[in-house]
Amino acid sequence: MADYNVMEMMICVAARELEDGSTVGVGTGAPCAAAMLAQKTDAPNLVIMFEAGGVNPILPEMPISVGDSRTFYKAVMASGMCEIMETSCRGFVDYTFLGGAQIDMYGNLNSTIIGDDYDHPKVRLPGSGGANDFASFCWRMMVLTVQDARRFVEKVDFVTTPGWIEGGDSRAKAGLPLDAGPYKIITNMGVMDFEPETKRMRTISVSPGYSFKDIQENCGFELLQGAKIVETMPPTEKELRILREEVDPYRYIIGR
Amino acid sequence: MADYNVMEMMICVAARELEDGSTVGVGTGAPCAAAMLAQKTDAPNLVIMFEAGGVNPILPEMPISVGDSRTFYKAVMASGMCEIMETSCRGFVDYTFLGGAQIDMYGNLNSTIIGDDYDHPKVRLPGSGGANDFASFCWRMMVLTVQDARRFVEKVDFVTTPGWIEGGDSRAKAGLPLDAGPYKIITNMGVMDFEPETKRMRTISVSPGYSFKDIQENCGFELLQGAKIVETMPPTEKELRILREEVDPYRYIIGR
Amino acid sequence: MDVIEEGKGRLFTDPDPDKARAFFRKKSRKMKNKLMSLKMAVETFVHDGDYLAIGGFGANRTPIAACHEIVRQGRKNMGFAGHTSTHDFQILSAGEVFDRLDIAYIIGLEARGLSQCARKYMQSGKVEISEWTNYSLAARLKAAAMGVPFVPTRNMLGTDTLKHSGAKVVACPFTGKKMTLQPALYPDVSVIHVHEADVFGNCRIKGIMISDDDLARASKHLIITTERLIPNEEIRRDPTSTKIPYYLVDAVCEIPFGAYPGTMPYEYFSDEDHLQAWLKAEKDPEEFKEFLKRNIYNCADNFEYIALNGGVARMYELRMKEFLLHKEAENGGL
Amino acid sequence: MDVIEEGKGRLFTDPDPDKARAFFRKKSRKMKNKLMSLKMAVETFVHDGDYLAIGGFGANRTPIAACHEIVRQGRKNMGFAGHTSTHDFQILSAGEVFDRLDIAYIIGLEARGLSQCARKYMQSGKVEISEWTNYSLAARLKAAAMGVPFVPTRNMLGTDTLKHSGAKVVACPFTGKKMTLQPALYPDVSVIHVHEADVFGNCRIKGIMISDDDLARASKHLIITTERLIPNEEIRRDPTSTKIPYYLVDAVCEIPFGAYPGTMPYEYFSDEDHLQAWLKAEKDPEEFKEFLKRNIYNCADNFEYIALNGGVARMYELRMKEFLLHKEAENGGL
Repeated sequence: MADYNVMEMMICVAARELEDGSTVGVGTGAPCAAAMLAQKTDAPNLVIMFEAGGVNPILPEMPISVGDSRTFYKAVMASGMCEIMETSCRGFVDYTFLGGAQIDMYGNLNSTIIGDDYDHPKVRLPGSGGANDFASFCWRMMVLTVQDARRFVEKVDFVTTPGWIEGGDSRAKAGLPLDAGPYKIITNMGVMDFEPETKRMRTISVSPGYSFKDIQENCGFELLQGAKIVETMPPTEKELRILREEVDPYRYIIGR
Repeated sequence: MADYNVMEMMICVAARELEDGSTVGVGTGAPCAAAMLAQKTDAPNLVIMFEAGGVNPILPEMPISVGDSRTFYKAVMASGMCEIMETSCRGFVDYTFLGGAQIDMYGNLNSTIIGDDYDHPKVRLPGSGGANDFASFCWRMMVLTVQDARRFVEKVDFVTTPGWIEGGDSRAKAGLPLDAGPYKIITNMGVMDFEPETKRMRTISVSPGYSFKDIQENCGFELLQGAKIVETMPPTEKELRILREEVDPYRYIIGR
Repeated sequence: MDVIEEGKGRLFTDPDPDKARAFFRKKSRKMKNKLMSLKMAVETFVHDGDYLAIGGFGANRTPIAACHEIVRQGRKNMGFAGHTSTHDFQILSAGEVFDRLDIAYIIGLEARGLSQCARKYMQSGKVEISEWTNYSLAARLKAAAMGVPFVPTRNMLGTDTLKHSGAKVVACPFTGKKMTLQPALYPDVSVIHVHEADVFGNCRIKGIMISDDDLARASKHLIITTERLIPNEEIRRDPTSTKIPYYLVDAVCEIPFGAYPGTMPYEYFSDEDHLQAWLKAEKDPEEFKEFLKRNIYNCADNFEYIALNGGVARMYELRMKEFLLHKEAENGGL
Repeated sequence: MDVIEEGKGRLFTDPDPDKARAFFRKKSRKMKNKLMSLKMAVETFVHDGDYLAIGGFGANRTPIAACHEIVRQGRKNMGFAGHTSTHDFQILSAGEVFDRLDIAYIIGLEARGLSQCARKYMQSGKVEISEWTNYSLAARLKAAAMGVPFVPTRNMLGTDTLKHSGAKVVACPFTGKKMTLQPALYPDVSVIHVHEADVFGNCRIKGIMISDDDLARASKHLIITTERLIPNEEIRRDPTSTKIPYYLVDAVCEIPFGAYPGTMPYEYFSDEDHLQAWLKAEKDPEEFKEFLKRNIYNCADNFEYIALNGGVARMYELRMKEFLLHKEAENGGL
């Protein structure tokens, strides 16, 4: 079995979720690495869109910013913020990858403040950026994050970005576009989806070397368990080679 | 005194209304000729905008269509319908010239149907085009038309394009942008403005050879009279020379 | 959201953004070859009963070849968006293609006069209508392109145009001011004529866009006719110039002179003689029937139509006119 | 128009389109020479207390030279629109230029890390805030550009972001669906950095527009910094490429490398070393004070700042990086 680190594991697992011929709205970092890896493995026709306007570039290297010139290098279109977000709202963007300081059992994300007093936060975070927008509009929202009880919390301090809100049909009732929402949560320890009725987070696979118990112990709320929890396929030699040699040769992302 | 025809008279009078350094939204025909004449006489910095997107072209000849390539010949920008209308709505367009099959005492225009039964009109006309839009948004709307009781009617069969609606403050009450509305009506027989309180059409000047009585007799409603009705200055030799030689050498407009 | 006033014009299309999303979700995002004949494109994507919209404006960059093909294939009972629709409207009226219509400007050919045929059809009682304005139709396409059911505008207020439209008036909750809400218009199918496209449907347009950026985005199916194909590499060399991305597009048809007898900016000017021939022919129903047979029904495609009307020699005359070279030749400069 | 839900965030600008119209009515439409130094442009058009917005996005095509000048001139108590505002935000925070803020993304420099200085200022209690998202701020500028008090969107619903914003939720009268209304944002003054402009202010931008088309249209005053001036004749040769027309513009400042140390597409890539030097300097308040003195307060203009940080030689290294020529040199091709 190949040797790999936590970040390499997550990126390889995430890449496999991206269907060939689909569209994905990504930011910088691990999500972009996953999309690039997917293009170079099973999804050569994956279309990458960046929120500041780049559409379907031939990425020569990892962008530093979702607006830098790499994001529209040999692109089919260099557009703008409204173009990308409205295209998403119109239903043209299948996937997005997001992150955040906190996530709850319904996939709601916080990237605004830490602390329970909004006017006097312990820590001020960057805010939504385009996360709320992509999460509202893209059909399937995924999260790539390390499994940690300080991240996976019972109640996020601030709902920056919508998941399934309070579960059940609360997302549709809130008025968000129908049939879109959180899809998979990918961590170093496993993969979670959401139970279709309650929309509660549910473990469906665990990474080699971990058990469901490990995941639950590193999660601040009770996780559901899938009918069958499989073992996550570890990164293949081929995936690792492409990731290391072609996607991130300077190890900006995977080297951390 | 120079010899001139009805159309030449109206175009010359209209051109003088266009202030140097202002913006005007025009269609084809006489309004465009007036704007071109203004640029070549007292308003060299007049900025012409065409509803389909042309901004400040150097018009090499009379356009046939408000979207043809002359309308953005050596323009500073070739944009689109929304750009021009939204620029107007934002308050950047000072003047517009419109026409219509019928006009009433408040400057409301009809270019939709003739007849009193909408579902079975005597005549179907083209409709608003961009007239309703320009009349709603531009600060000062002007009309260039022949004085005729069948055009100047008590009640238009259909209000395609807003004037002062029912007079008084009814235009503001309808919700249209404040302080914009009909400004001058220029005919072969004279020039009308609108009385500030009632917003009723009012004769302020008459063309050489005509009297207020002539205008009233060719108008289907009672016209107010300005405190002082002056004689309209007829076209000058210079205006006629430029109009005939530079603006409309093939006499597409003035030759009719 | 209290409605203060609303028009009684019917909405011929559903402004529901979730229904549009469900449709667009299934639309392919793959960069695949979409080249086909215009005949096949119309057969495949333009159906009786569909709501149709046409790019360009006032016989400028208007996909006339596509209008001929739609008439030639005998489409009927379509909905249609008439925003300064001139020669295209005249052709579609001649074919009695539509039976319901969103009107902004129809029948007229601007400074050229009025189409008798179009007027007659409009007065026949065969067409259900809703009234709008040019900007309102543009705004309706913009709402659809934004993926929302309406956008607010400040036109139409106080007029009968509003009363016969499908718009609604509400008070803005921020300012209390009255706003006209223009409902999103998602055409079933549209045709846009462009300067350059690759085989996947990435398109460039030179000169004014009119509303074609929003139209492309609002349309469920989109047929592109292009003056010429270019390599995808050329698109990628200058992504700033792409106006329509490939994933909006269903068919790419290479149709040189596809806007003739209208103007194609930077290519050829309108053929005013031929447009006058149309207006003249319309005056005699028998003559007009012959005229249509000759110019549309008996033509296999646009090449035959062009050949019939002066061929490439005539196209180069119109090119000369477009670039004002005839004036340079006359005057030694402008 | 019944409001179902509304945020408690304050609106720092008035969305009333009639007030904006009254302002824009007085704005000159003349094509006059607007060339001036950046110093004079900031003195003339950027005032204490004004609401400021900055073009570009995430240190890409961001008018950094203008941010320096605003800090250098000691502007205070401004409002600010923070849509993925990264290095510009860091600079303006260092100068404590603003005291009220529309937030979408701040403090962070994307993949580069977080600004300690910006975070400290944000946690100081000196700044009043309203929460938004990148698209919401873009939509608010779009509403202003359209001349209407709001546009509807489908984001922010169901979140605390909405609760701390100034948006309102209503039911769409066509579909019954909930819509978030984004109130128009008319900045008092904005600065946009472009590739090419003429002396009148007609501008070209290559690559992504981000929201700068709408920002230019929404702004009451607009300062353009440009990599280079071009003749008006060149603008008129290709009017399709004009992104910002001159009548929106108040000042044109020719500032080569005006986006340094950020990226200017097709010109130069970001100077990651210098951006890291900023992040490092921030960690020690005394060192940061010296750093600011050296790089901003003691510099007369952008030429001095550039000279201080490697001069034209460094700019050509960054140009090489922008065009990936370093890779060609390394690998013999990509």
